[in-house]
Amino acid sequence: MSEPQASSPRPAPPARANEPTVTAALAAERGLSAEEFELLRGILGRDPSWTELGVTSALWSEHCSYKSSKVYLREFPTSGPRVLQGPGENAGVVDVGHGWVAVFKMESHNHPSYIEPYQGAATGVGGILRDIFTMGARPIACLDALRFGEIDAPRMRHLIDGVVRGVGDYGNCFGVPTVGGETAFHRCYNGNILVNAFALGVARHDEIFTARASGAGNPILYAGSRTGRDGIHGATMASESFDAGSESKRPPVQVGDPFTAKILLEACLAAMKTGAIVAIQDMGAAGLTSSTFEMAGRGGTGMRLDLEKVPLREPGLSPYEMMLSESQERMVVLARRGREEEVERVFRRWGLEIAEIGEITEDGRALLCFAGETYADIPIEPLTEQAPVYRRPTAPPADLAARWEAPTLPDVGHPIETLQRLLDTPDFGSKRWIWRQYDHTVRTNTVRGPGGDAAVVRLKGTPSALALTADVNPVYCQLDPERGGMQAVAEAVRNLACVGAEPVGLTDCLNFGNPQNPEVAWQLQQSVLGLSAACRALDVPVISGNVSLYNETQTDAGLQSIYPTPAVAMVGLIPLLKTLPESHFDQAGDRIILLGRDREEFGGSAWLRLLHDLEQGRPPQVDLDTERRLSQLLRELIGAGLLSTAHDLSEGGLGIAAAEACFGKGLGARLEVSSPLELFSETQGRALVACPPAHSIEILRAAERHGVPAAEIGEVGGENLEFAVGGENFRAPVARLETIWAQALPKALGL
Amino acid sequence: MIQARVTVYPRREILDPQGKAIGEALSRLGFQGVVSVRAGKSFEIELKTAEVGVARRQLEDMCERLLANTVVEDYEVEILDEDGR
Amino acid sequence: MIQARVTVYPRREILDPQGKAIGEALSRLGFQGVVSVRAGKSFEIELKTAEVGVARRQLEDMCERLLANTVVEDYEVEILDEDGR
Amino acid sequence: MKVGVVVFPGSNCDHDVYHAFSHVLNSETVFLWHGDETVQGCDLVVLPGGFAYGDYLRAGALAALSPVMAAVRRHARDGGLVLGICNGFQVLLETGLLPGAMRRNQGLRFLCQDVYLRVERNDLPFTSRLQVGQVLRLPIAHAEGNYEDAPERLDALEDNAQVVFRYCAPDGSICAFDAELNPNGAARAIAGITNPRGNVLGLMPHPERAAEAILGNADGLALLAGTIASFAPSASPPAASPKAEEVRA
Ligand SMILES: Nc1ncnc2c1ncn2[C@@H]1O[C@H](COP(=O)(O)OP(=O)(O)O)[C@@H](O)[C@H]1O
Ligand SMILES: [Mg+2]
Repeated sequence: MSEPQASSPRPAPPARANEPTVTAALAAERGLSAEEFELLRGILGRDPSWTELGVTSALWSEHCSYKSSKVYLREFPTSGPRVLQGPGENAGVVDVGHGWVAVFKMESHNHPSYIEPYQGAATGVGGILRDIFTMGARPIACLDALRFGEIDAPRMRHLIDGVVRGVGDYGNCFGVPTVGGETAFHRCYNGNILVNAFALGVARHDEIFTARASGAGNPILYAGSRTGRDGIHGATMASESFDAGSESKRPPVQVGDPFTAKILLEACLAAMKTGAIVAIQDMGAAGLTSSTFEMAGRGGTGMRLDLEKVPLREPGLSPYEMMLSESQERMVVLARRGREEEVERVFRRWGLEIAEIGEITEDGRALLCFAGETYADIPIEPLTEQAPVYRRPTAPPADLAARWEAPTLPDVGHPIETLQRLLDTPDFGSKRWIWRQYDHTVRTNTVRGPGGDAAVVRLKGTPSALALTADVNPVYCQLDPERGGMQAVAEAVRNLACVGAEPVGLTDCLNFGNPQNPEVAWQLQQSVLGLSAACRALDVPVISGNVSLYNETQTDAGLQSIYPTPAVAMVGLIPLLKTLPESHFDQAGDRIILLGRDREEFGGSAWLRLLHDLEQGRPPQVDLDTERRLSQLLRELIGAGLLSTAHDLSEGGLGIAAAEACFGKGLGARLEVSSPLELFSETQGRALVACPPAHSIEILRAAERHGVPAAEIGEVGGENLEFAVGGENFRAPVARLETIWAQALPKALGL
Repeated sequence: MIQARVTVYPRREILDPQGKAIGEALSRLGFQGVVSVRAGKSFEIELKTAEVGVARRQLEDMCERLLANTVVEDYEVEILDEDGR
Repeated sequence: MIQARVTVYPRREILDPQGKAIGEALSRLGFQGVVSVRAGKSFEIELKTAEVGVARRQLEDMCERLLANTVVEDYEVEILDEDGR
Repeated sequence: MKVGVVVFPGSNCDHDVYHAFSHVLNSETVFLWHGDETVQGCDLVVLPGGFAYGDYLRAGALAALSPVMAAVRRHARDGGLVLGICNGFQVLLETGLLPGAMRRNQGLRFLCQDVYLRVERNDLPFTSRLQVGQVLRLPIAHAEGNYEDAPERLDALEDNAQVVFRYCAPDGSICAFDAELNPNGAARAIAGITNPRGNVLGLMPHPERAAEAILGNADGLALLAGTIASFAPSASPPAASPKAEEVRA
């Protein structure tokens, strides 16, 4: 940790009657450790005021400072020929050709969604959308990666319904299509669900904006909704106890207002075109504090805020509350002095409030005033740059060896019936009940919506398209966080390859438990190593991301952390969009070819977990070289228009992939497999493709050239899904399987 | 038979985008002197029981469990007499 | 200053899917003897004027022109006294 | 032929409609601002989908009060063409330019999916390139598409042949509420209607989202293209500005 610079002490802001006196104990209440409190006193050369303490505790919170994860994030490869902006801004930026850039990021909103699922999920989507248009990009697609507990767990149906409606209502009203995502269920999330929202925007090269302040004297403008006491982390409690009479209540939940967000988007993009904006930053977590301090910190400037000018929803907010409020749909806009009128006109035209609340200064300090009185006077750079960084002790779980012991395999039984039981789980059942509630066709770019491997949105005005996918298998990560991390990246690349897309970048949400638990710190470290190794091997730069720690809950068995869940969202480029293969069978008579070879791997497999309650064994190997060759092959075959179907093998293995391929168009198929086990093995680096008979030879040759094992294993047609195992034939009508699959989730939800 | 009305409003300190938008629209329509608008839900519920006390307890229970989201909403239960006043 | 409440309900003759769904949900939750549920909207409106008559006319005008869609909805205006009863 | 696409605060299909008319059909297309007092000499005015004013209160209710709607009303009275899509249809209902009202979908959830529509008449400018009985596949995306009116008014609507599109099965057969085929439960499977004069059309599905082969469906193109092709210039006498009461007919 770097030494606090001894800055010339400034007079402390006067203590105030209605404010608590700041002590180490109070600082601890606000989340600052004793050392952190001392560090702050060192930086100030005196005791902090109440407002200074609030601001610092927010800036040094795990969420804003990444103090426990920074050391690991350095592992990520973050550069590449296409990368114009890596981690550190509101979102990453990559070049996608024809003068266009893609801007994307994923964010978690886990705890708020558990408290109030509808508003929690809605404001999660709102937050990530603001991150995108803050950069000057227009959002064109969203993904949502959701992890729920067991459906029968307390409150879980309420949480699922609320989250899905929240994601839907916000995106639908805002007018961005939610084109894909992930939904998983596991008891480890019973008391701590995960809501990770991803957004992708596009802009012209020269339209990108950053949140870097400059130019002493430039006015700081506040635009959008008014400020209320929303989501002030218990601050109200702390301060209220000091003005008698007021009963203290939990801070009000942030409420999303997608309508205001939508006009805020239009106003921001229009205002940016005036050329009168220097920098712009949305108010997300820790609202006015993080937005203004980060802006000034990045630019190495100072600032003065006159907080009495902040537009309020209710009277009587203290400077402390204004700085920490998390009211939604607000932006900080830094304009060029003398041209602020041009900016204000645009916002007013859209019916939005905009007010000048301060200006940029030279002295590198944040001067927070209210009615002329000083409430905080702190050096910005030390606060943002000298934020504590921890390398927490790590330790692998004691029972790791036991976890990795190969599971003793139960009898598969009748392969079709086993498959049918898997299709009947919410885990494998169709997620249409969810994505049918999301507008996934608005903006008229959606070439492939939810339901396949990766979504595809065309880039208007170019021959190109972008592909999107979100993946991670937490059970793999629990058993082996490093392999789990690798697998997440590998599967994402595979999903993109199945629509002929080449990865251009990745964003992640690292959802973990309590980092002060050495086992969790180890999971975090190992997962990042795995993600990074895969990203290097497969040439995928990490351009943005987010860390969510302390995902743990009190259970009878004591504090339980969630399984390590490093969710990955990846964007791919299809330079020349022609006809795409379907993820389902499209034509009777097509030949079915399996790319990749099975190694009978069952560690952490869905078959053992869902049907035998067994989470055992080391997860499947991830051979990154194989993955690279497979995805190159798929892109080549799709580019040459040889495939009518391409669907990757992931959770559930060949059996599930074959069944999913039969749905969609209701076409049957006959596949030959060596053993019933082969249907449920989860060996990585494989994909199922189908093609007109005439193309089969060419595809097998291409596979050989790329060193990818390939075999023709069957044919599309008929009403049945049929497996020929050795001499035996097992079959079931596709219609029956599809009904079971389509009903599984609604049935489990009791609808 | 008891006629009751349950009214559910966003908690005072919580943002009410609907009420805000409606208030602005009313001013645009030329209605002067609209100080504030809060937008909530209203449920008219008919119950078999004849006992007011029972009904009230039942209705409050309904609010806690379904009709209101007490994290963000307050509710109010009124028992109406026959002619629904 | 006048506190008023406007309640807007789907017309009796028009079926009310929301009310129906809520009624069913309540029975599923084990509430006995729920005969019927109608789901409507409630608006709490604060007006500058002090004259009840003026306020009432204004509020009815608001309903006709904005708050209710008289094709499918009925409305009701109540003036509440200071303590909002 | 000049097309005007109205932009309300919260419209979110305005760019989509603009793209379809301007880039796909190469017709002169402009945006009309909700605060405008005229339709700037447009021949066809399109009210696009979205959530105008957030659809707070009722879908379309707040948008119906915008100044531009008074101009649209005059445009319609003078025989000009008006096309309301999804939220635009809801605005037309709230404005009283078309009869009836929308309620929340039967299942009380937002629905985004394809539906099948049967064309009920092709003697309108909007349907000039469609056949009676023809079945179109178009996407819907709405939470309030459950069309409703008093029974006698519905009868009148039928008697005047004002129903232009109905939700149907792929084979064209009409079904009352069906979770897939008429998923919002619209009365008499009504998906689109016109005014007695036939120059105002409102429909819930989105033809502009099905106007390009690359998106996998171009069934909507005939409707949009036909509307332009069939256009006959409207004589526009000096328009009297509407009285306040008119704003909610
Ligand atoms: N929460 C969600 N929102 C939108 N789409 C979803 C969601 N959950 C699942 N989907 C869609 O359902 C399909 C199957 O999901 P999944 O089984 O996770 O795919 P895969 O196994 O190929 O990653 C994908 O197309 C995905 O986009
Ligand atoms: Mg996949």
